[in-house]
Amino acid sequence: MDKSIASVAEAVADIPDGATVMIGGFGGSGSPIELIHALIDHGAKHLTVINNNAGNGHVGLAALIEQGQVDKLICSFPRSADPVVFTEAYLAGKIELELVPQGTLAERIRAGGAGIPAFFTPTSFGTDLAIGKPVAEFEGRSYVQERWLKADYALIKAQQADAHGNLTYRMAARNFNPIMAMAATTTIAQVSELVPLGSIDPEHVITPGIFVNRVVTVANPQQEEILNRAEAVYP
Amino acid sequence: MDKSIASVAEAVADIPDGATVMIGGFGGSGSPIELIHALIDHGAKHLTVINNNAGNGHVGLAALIEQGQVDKLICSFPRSADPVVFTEAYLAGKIELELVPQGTLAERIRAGGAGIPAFFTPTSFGTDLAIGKPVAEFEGRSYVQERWLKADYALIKAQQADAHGNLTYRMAARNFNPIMAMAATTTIAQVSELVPLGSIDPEHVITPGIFVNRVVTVANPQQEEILNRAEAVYP
Amino acid sequence: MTDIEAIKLSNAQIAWRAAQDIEDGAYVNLGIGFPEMVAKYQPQGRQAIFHTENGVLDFGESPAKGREDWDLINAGKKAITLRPGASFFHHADSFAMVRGGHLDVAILGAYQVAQNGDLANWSTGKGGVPAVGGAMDLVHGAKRVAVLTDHCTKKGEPKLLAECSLPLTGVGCVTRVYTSLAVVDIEGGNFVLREKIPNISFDELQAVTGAVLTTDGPVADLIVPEL
Amino acid sequence: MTDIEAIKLSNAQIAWRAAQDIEDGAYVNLGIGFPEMVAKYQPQGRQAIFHTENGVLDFGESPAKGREDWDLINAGKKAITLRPGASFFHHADSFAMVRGGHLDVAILGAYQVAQNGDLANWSTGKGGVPAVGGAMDLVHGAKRVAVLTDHCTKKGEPKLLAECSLPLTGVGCVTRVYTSLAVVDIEGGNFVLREKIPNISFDELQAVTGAVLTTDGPVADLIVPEL
Repeated sequence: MDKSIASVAEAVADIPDGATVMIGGFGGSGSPIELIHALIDHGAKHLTVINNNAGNGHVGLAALIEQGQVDKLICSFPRSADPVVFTEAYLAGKIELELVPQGTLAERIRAGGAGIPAFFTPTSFGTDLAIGKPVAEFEGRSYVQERWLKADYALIKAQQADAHGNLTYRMAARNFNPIMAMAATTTIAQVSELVPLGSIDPEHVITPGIFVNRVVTVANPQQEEILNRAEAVYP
Repeated sequence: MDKSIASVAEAVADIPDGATVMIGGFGGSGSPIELIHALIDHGAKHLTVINNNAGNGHVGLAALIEQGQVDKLICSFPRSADPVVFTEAYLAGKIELELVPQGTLAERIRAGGAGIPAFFTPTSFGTDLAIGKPVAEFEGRSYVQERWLKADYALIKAQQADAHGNLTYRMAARNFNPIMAMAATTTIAQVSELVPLGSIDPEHVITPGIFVNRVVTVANPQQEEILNRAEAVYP
Repeated sequence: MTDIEAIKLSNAQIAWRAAQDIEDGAYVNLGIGFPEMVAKYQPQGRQAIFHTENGVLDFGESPAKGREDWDLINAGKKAITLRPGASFFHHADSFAMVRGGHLDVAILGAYQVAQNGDLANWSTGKGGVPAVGGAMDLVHGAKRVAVLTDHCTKKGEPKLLAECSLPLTGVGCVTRVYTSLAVVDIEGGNFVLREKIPNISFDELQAVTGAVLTTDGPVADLIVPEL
Repeated sequence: MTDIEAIKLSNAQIAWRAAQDIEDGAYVNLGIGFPEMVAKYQPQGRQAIFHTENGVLDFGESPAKGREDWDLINAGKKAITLRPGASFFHHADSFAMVRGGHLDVAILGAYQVAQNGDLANWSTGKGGVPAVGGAMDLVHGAKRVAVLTDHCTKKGEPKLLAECSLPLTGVGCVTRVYTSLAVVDIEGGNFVLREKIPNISFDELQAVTGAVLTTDGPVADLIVPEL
């Protein structure tokens, strides 16, 4: 078994129009810029994207939105240093937004990966973000019922991988990546380094290969923050 | 901040009669034998114990039951190579059993630690173990609602710790230990080695110290399997 | 009258047959006991990855006697070894793999299987100490849930039934049954016979099966090696 | 009439006051922006452990300019450093820490706080692009949920109110408010005044507060250093 794929282009080539795509990262940290840019080149449209944010500047997720490929965004915080792309699309009614509290977003994704169709959380009870959702009381405290989130594809960024798709991450770039790996039918990981099977200590594997379908090496991945400071634009 | 405690006796000294105590391990692997034996010496009674199993032979959890300290056991699999202690107590009506499917047990504990009071699972739907529980349908499939599990204390076994309570585990001895650490008001970890702060790579911490209250070093912990092959009896 | 006890497959042979259906690279959970034998019979050139619910992926054979490490065990509490590419994880993550549908195949034993896919394999309903372990999770966790079983009980009673009489492990969860006499799929609420051992007739097989055996095409011979 | 703008505490001073209540070894989450300043003012001999919801526990100060690693940031997307004893974890585990009640203190900013503990800090209700982040989780996550805020808006309107008019972040969640003029606890559906800056009278303070200020004992002077 070898899950490695030769190029980012090949890795995303079968993502169809209308797909639901989770994209890892928190802001630029852990954002799989090269996979997102490959998705822009690929050109799939009418996507539903799940990410914590809504992109920054004119690269990565912001660029994907700028190209008009995203119909709907599910996120917690669509603001950034330079949020102009999303803001304009949203205010022009060109993109739908489902705003989800960050912890609920993480838990819904984890639930999708863990086969838990719904759960109760105190988060958002009594707020506008709970409108229309079932509520229940446990031991006298009120909770909101939330549903799992799943995706057709997850695009994630990791540090090391082996051919079975076992992954490690780099510092806070871990964030949403491991849980999105669990929640997608097809998980595609860009990794800085593909190492021989057995090189990753079994104690240190963060995402076991069972959650990963494709691995593509991007040896020196770009950082959204650095690109934006250089005012980069993609494509 | 220093969470280290000098002895297992001191670590368990405040566990009161009637406490709910999670005990880590899957069979003997990851079972905190020395902490359990300290709890036997301490003598707290009328305990509710949460563990995957019901003990083996006459050491560890089996010994705690044999001493009559456990009123109720919540577990998935109360059988073992030598289950005589639990079996006799159960058939004599001296101990109450709440039988929970293993994955549901794990998820209920994780939910307790994660502030999720209830969740839905396909597990046990249509079986005797779902009797009396709410059911709901999502996308045409039926699920059972399960409640979180929390404890007053968790007794767990880990490999390395630092003074802040960051933990690593040893191989499959990880099992229930990290999730029980999350779900108890007071988590007590016995560890093979206490290492200086900063010695555990932040990437390799399995249980962050926020989930751990007390750390006690047991340099060469006993293995239940070895004790039972030697027909050991405690006390 | 054919002496079924004389011609039926051994447990090893049933396990061998089940192993032939496991693809290279499949993620597989084998139930405690008899299903564990499936690992031994993987076809040449194929390598499944085995999951054990106590938190190990990609484990290998048992260690030599005296070389056991009791922190490295499987769900049956037997000592195991690791293969390159192995990983450890905690119990909630392990059952996320199961419940989340990430396993390709789960193979379990059975007391009874019903034609709608109901499985009874955790309780004889007779009192004593009940124990369920991970069975109720595993039946909902894999893309394919297969059962390995003798075709009949030791008393000669059918285990493939119109309806289970013992307490259920799961409702409508089994997709294929490998027995000592046949390979049977469960489709649309029916037992569909795919293979039977050559020296039993369809009628003889039906006579020891507690529900109607249907066919939707030719029934192949169930041929296994001596083991 | 006292010129409140002239005598009120600076943001740094409010943060300093809040820092005095944090115990040694406490696990603390500081909201983006102004609350982040609390970390700077920990009393000598005490060391809190800071959590950031993007998956880091026990981070330290910002790195020197040019030394940033953009894989090592906080919830405000600012570069951070690690302290010995730090750990990384994914977002679901991070919010398990929050929602599971494992934090000792969460300190947030506010648009409005109501006397029953309701908090509004995520939406001005005016349209534009809504954004919530982790605020709705954090208000339910900590043993103590404290708010740092100017006592009044820039237009001079009270931010401590009988009832919030802006969209809520959480219901009945705030336990203490540190303002530019006072320290106020929320108990039993009332604002209970604990401290006020010495050069404002109770009546003057009440006049800029949108709900009744109660007391249940002596009101201490809110004394902070020049910063």
